[in-house]
Amino acid sequence: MNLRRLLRPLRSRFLFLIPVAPALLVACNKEDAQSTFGTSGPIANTQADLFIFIFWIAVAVFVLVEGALIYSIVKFRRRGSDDSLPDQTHGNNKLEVIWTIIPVLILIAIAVPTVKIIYDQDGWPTDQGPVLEVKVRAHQWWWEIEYPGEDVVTANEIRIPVGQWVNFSMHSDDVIHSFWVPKLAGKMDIVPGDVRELAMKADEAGFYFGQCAEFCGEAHAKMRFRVKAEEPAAFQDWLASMRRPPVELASTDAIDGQKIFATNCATCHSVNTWQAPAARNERTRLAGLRETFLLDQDLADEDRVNLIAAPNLTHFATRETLGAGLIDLTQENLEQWIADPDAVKEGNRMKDLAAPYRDGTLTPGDVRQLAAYLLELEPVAAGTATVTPGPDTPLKRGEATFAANCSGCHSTGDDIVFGPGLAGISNRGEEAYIRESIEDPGAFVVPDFSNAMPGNFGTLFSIEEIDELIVYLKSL
Amino acid sequence: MTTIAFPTLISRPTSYTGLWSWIGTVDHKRIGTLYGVTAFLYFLVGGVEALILRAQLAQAESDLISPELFNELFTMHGTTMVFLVVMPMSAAFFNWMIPLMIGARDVAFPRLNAFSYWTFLFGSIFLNLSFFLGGAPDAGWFGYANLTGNTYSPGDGVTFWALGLTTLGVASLAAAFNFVVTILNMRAPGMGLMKMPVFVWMSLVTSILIALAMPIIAVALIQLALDRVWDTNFFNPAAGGDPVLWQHLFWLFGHPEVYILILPAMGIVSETLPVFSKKPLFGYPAVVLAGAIIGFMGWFVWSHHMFTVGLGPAANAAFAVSTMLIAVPTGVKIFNWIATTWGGKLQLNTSMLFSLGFIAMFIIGGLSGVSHASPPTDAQQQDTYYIVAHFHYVLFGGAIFGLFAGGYYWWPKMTGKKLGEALGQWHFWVMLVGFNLTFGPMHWLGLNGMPRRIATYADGMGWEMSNAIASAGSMLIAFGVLLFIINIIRTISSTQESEDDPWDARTLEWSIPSPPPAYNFARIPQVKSLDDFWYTKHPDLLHDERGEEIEVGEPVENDTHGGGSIHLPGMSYYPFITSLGVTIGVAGFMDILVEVPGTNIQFPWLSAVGIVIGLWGLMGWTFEPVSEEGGH
Amino acid sequence: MAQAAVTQNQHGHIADTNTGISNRKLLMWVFLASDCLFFGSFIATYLVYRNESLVGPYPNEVLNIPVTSVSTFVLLMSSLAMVLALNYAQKDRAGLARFWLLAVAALGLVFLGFQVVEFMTFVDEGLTIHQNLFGTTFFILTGFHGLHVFVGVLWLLGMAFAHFKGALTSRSTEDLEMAGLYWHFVDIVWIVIFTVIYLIGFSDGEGIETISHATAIIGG
Amino acid sequence: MANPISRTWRKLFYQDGGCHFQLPKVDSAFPEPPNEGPFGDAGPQALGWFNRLTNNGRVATPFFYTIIGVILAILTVLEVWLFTLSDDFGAFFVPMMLLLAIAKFVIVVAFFMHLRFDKNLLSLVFASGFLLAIAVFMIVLSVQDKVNPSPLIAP
Repeated sequence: MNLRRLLRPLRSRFLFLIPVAPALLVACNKEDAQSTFGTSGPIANTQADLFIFIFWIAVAVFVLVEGALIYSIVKFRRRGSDDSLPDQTHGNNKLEVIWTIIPVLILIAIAVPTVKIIYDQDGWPTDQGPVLEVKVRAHQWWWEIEYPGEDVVTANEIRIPVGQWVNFSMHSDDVIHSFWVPKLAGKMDIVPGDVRELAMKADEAGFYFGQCAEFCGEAHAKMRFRVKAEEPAAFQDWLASMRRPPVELASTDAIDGQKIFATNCATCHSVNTWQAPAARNERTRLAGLRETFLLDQDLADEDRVNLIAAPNLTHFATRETLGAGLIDLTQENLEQWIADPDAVKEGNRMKDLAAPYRDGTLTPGDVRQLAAYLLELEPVAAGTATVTPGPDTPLKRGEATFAANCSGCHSTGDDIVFGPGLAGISNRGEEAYIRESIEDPGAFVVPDFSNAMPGNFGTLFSIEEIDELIVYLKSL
Repeated sequence: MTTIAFPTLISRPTSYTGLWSWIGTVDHKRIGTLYGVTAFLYFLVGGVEALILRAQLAQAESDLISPELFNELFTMHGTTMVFLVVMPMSAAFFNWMIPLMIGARDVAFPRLNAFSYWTFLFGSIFLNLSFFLGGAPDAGWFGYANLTGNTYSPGDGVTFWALGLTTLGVASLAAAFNFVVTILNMRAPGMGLMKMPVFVWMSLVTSILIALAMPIIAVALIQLALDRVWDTNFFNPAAGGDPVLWQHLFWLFGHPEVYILILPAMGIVSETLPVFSKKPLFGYPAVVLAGAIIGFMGWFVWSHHMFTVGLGPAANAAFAVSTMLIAVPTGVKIFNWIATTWGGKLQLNTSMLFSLGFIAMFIIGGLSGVSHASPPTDAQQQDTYYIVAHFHYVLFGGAIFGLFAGGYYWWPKMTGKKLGEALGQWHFWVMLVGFNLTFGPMHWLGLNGMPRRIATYADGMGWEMSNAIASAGSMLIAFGVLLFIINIIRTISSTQESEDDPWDARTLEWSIPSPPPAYNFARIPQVKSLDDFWYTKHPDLLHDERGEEIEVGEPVENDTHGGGSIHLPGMSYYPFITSLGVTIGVAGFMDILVEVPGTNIQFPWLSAVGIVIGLWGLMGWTFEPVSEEGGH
Repeated sequence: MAQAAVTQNQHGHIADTNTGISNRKLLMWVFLASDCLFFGSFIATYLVYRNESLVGPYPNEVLNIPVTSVSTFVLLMSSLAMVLALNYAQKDRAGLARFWLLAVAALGLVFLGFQVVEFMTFVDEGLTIHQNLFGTTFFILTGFHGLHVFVGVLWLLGMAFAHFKGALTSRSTEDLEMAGLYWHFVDIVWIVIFTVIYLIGFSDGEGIETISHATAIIGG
Repeated sequence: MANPISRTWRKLFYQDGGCHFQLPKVDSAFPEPPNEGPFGDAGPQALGWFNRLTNNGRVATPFFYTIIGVILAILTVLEVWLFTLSDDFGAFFVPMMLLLAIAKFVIVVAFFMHLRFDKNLLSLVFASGFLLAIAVFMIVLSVQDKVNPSPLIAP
């Protein structure tokens, strides 16, 4: 059979291959940041290998079946006005059996490694050293990261050591999200009200891109993150640095920015979790919000949304990206973000929640100063730590709780910020009075003050924390 | 039977032309036309939505539309294409062709049939009204809880979605019951189940799937609507509710739904391929059996949509295996189709090209499907553009191509004129190229890590080129659809009539004039074998390859209905009224409840209005005689 | 006579169909098969959320088995009345048929009365559709069943009063048979609900995973 | 039917009916549809045992239905009585209850809803819906059990 002659009538119709060709040429570049090829971890490697295996089987089937189809079309097309009827075949049972059994065999070939890998990838190998536990809490539309046992809380950038298995145990506080670092492992959904675990290991150092893969609302496209895999030593250095105090603020902009931050931003964003008690408080505070969120059924829907914990900003300047892995962290980008967060990431709730946006009082100067302050949030260099963490006393812990939760409104002197200054509070009443004022702020309000204190501290703080807070307050 | 006059309040329609004749029609052919026209209009709506989405994604960091609008558009694109295009377009062919193919004068319940259409129309209008009444649904066509709860979807969009789809579910259920009964009960004498055309078989399987799957999504949607309207706790994690339950209920419906979408198209190409190959369908029993097995196994694979939810290795492994197994009957169908063309005399007209395009594209979609039947690889592919590519190859390259094949094939049957062949060929090739340009690169995009449903993406991810090609391809598809519309207009305005049986076809619908008379068959045919009509035309082929003689039936001499005259059911407005009542009744659960004084009961007053209208319609329906006395 | 034959045909005379089953009867059964999935979904939802309520009242605190046993009995007997009504209708005894038909409707109303009282008692005891998962799943499941009963009662009353004598005689008992099938289906749904939610579910709230025991035993 | 017991049984429980369930022969102009091939009779054949167990083509008397009603009532009373003793049965309580419910269910469906007397196709239709519901929701329950062992608040 002369193939050229065979194809001639169809030649013009294969023109469609010309526009299709570029599509075939834009094949995967495995260097691309989120490519599922060129992977760097055992989990993703295996998944990619299995895909390649299935891919080549599929290619073989594709060539055979499409080939048969095209051959049949070309060979048996009607020529001219040939009106005679072809042989009337009705079927062939042998053929039916053959083309039932062959696919079954192919699928068994795929199913066997599939099932094996499903079980292999459930959890992590126990013979490869200790596993690093990392807690991930997904929020609309950012990631809260915690290293349990290390008293380190951060956001959107996860540091992990190279060569060590890491187990992410993940929760969601709002809707379903999905945790996905293509270069390291396939994704795992995070369902509210339940825990999901995903173990992975990075074989080489790198800055791996991750992204929420389950549609989660308005800014879903911008719920990204990074995993930074470092050599174990560098990772330990980083962990240690996260527990060191920040450097002295240098510029006047930064010092002014700190004040703006304390009054306007500190209610939601913490910058002081380098202190172990503060880090624990941060967890408690977020857990309290979560518990209120999940369990308080009387909460109005608007309030429930507003129970948002915001990303932790401790040692913010050490990060490389901004807005959940969205843009590089530079002065310019940061100012743009602070000035109008919605322009960078529609849907985020900062403008609804923070007073300066609501009141329209945020000036360009404020923005510059805030950015300057945030960009100076760095830990002091190792060994230069001037403050050695003092003894972990109830007083110290109470102070930290106060700094993290109360200092936005209350000074420790006599002046009034939003709430009354608290110097000498122990003279104003018994311990029971202080306790009740915390747990139920409306109980004893001085006539001139309207009570603006959130009423949920009773559920937000643990009993121990309130005890510690009282110890601290009585010392004032 | 004694008939007692009932004050029906409105007189029944009598005219067979004009608007009122369409509203009152109970003729399956007219209702099929209504379904087809409506579905095609929604095809254009869904297509425009898709074009806007592609325009937004054509380049990185694009801000052509807001993320909010993007979310609304992709939600409505999916919902529209599934519920308002492919399903009703299949229903159009069911309506038109099932009675004709089985030799019946109408469906079993003509008025119920009209009710199905009107409920579908009103429900779809209600759903799309959301664009103008406070925002369209924006939580995805899959509506995963708890993003659909009041907390995270405060507007009315999701309520519109839940109630609209509930209404559409009522329409689909009524239609499915009707078709099951029609196919089982109304076949021409002698047409045993294994002598039915494959299209009718696939319609039967589809209808059974709808009848059994729709109640599940109806329950899920009712639960969602109650969560939103009456603050129940079905999917509320704050009360211990589990959003994963929604996913189970949704995909328990959703996977049979996939077969509801594709089986009619499979039935269509099983008709066109033998006709245009001039050969009987290869392995008819195997094709039928494979379709039935797909319909059954489709019930036990739903969790493959949830491989990354974390159901545990045992569930994932079990569902992986069951999912892979379902590829076997699908493969059997494809092999039988290819074998049908093998050794034939293929007439490569537009309908045949679309049928062959269906097979070619469906193979690609099926093979990419195997790669995410495996949970470890699916973990990388789930929720990426790879999945988007896969299901468009199956549902666009598959279902839509199959429906186009059916459109070109049956157009002369329905209108008496052939669609233009030259434009048709252009239509096919533009469509095929555009389709592959649009969805081919999405395979790369997905494997390159681009998630679905993202309103925008960053520069430098390596996604720019593929997205640009995909967007360009979508324009080409739009151009192809434009060619189709031009073709329709030219055909309608032309005066060239087609023959009654222009394709030398095999099935009963071609044995009567085109377009068919209102009563379809002047004489009810008598069927002795599969493709009976073909053997009447080709008596020389009465010996099959095994040398057995295939019997051909003679039409039944006398009409079954008394007196020798043909009796057709009368037209009726009541299905229309009942549909209106049902839709208003469901829509009444929108945010317009009033508190009953002295209680804390929220009363949906508009629903009460709807129920009253619906009851009026039902009463009229019940007491209106099927036809006027003395009408024959 | 030709007239009668035609009318019969329009009602799907059995001789017309391939299966020998009238169109309407087949439709009814397809509908009932479909409705199995409808109630199945609600019952499955209830079972998924067994013992998952975070706050009370729990089933064993509110369910009143003796009272519900009585209402269950009432519904069961209404099924008997229904089948008797149909039987008499088939024998052309329209009077008896109507008597039993009214009895069915009356028993159905009694059942609904029990349900209204039960719902009100539960609400008094603090169980509402917002209260917890038990409240949500219980009220919506039994509420939808109640709705089915209510529709059935309307249907039967329609048959008994508005409909004509002919429907209660053997010449066209199919109308009555449809209503009967629907009514019996509502009854068997209640049989399942009574066992699963009331008798078995009574212990819920104390964390007894009885259903999984049952599946283990039946499945193994 | 010489056996006096079976004669008595018939007298008590069955009547010959010119009734609805006894299907008239199709019109002669309308021949019986020929054999429907491999699937046409598959359903009825598979359910042949059911056919044999039932007395096809007969319609029962009101007395028979009353007896069925009494049996149902007894089963219900038994259910409630066993319920009061539920603590004594331990793990057997639930399967026992389910068996009783199934018995009532089957009796109503078979006799009150006439499936026993009707065409087997109807049994097939109803069973397909009912058994499918049982099958898929059993799977849902077993899968959900593993996912969601207890209400869980993230620590």
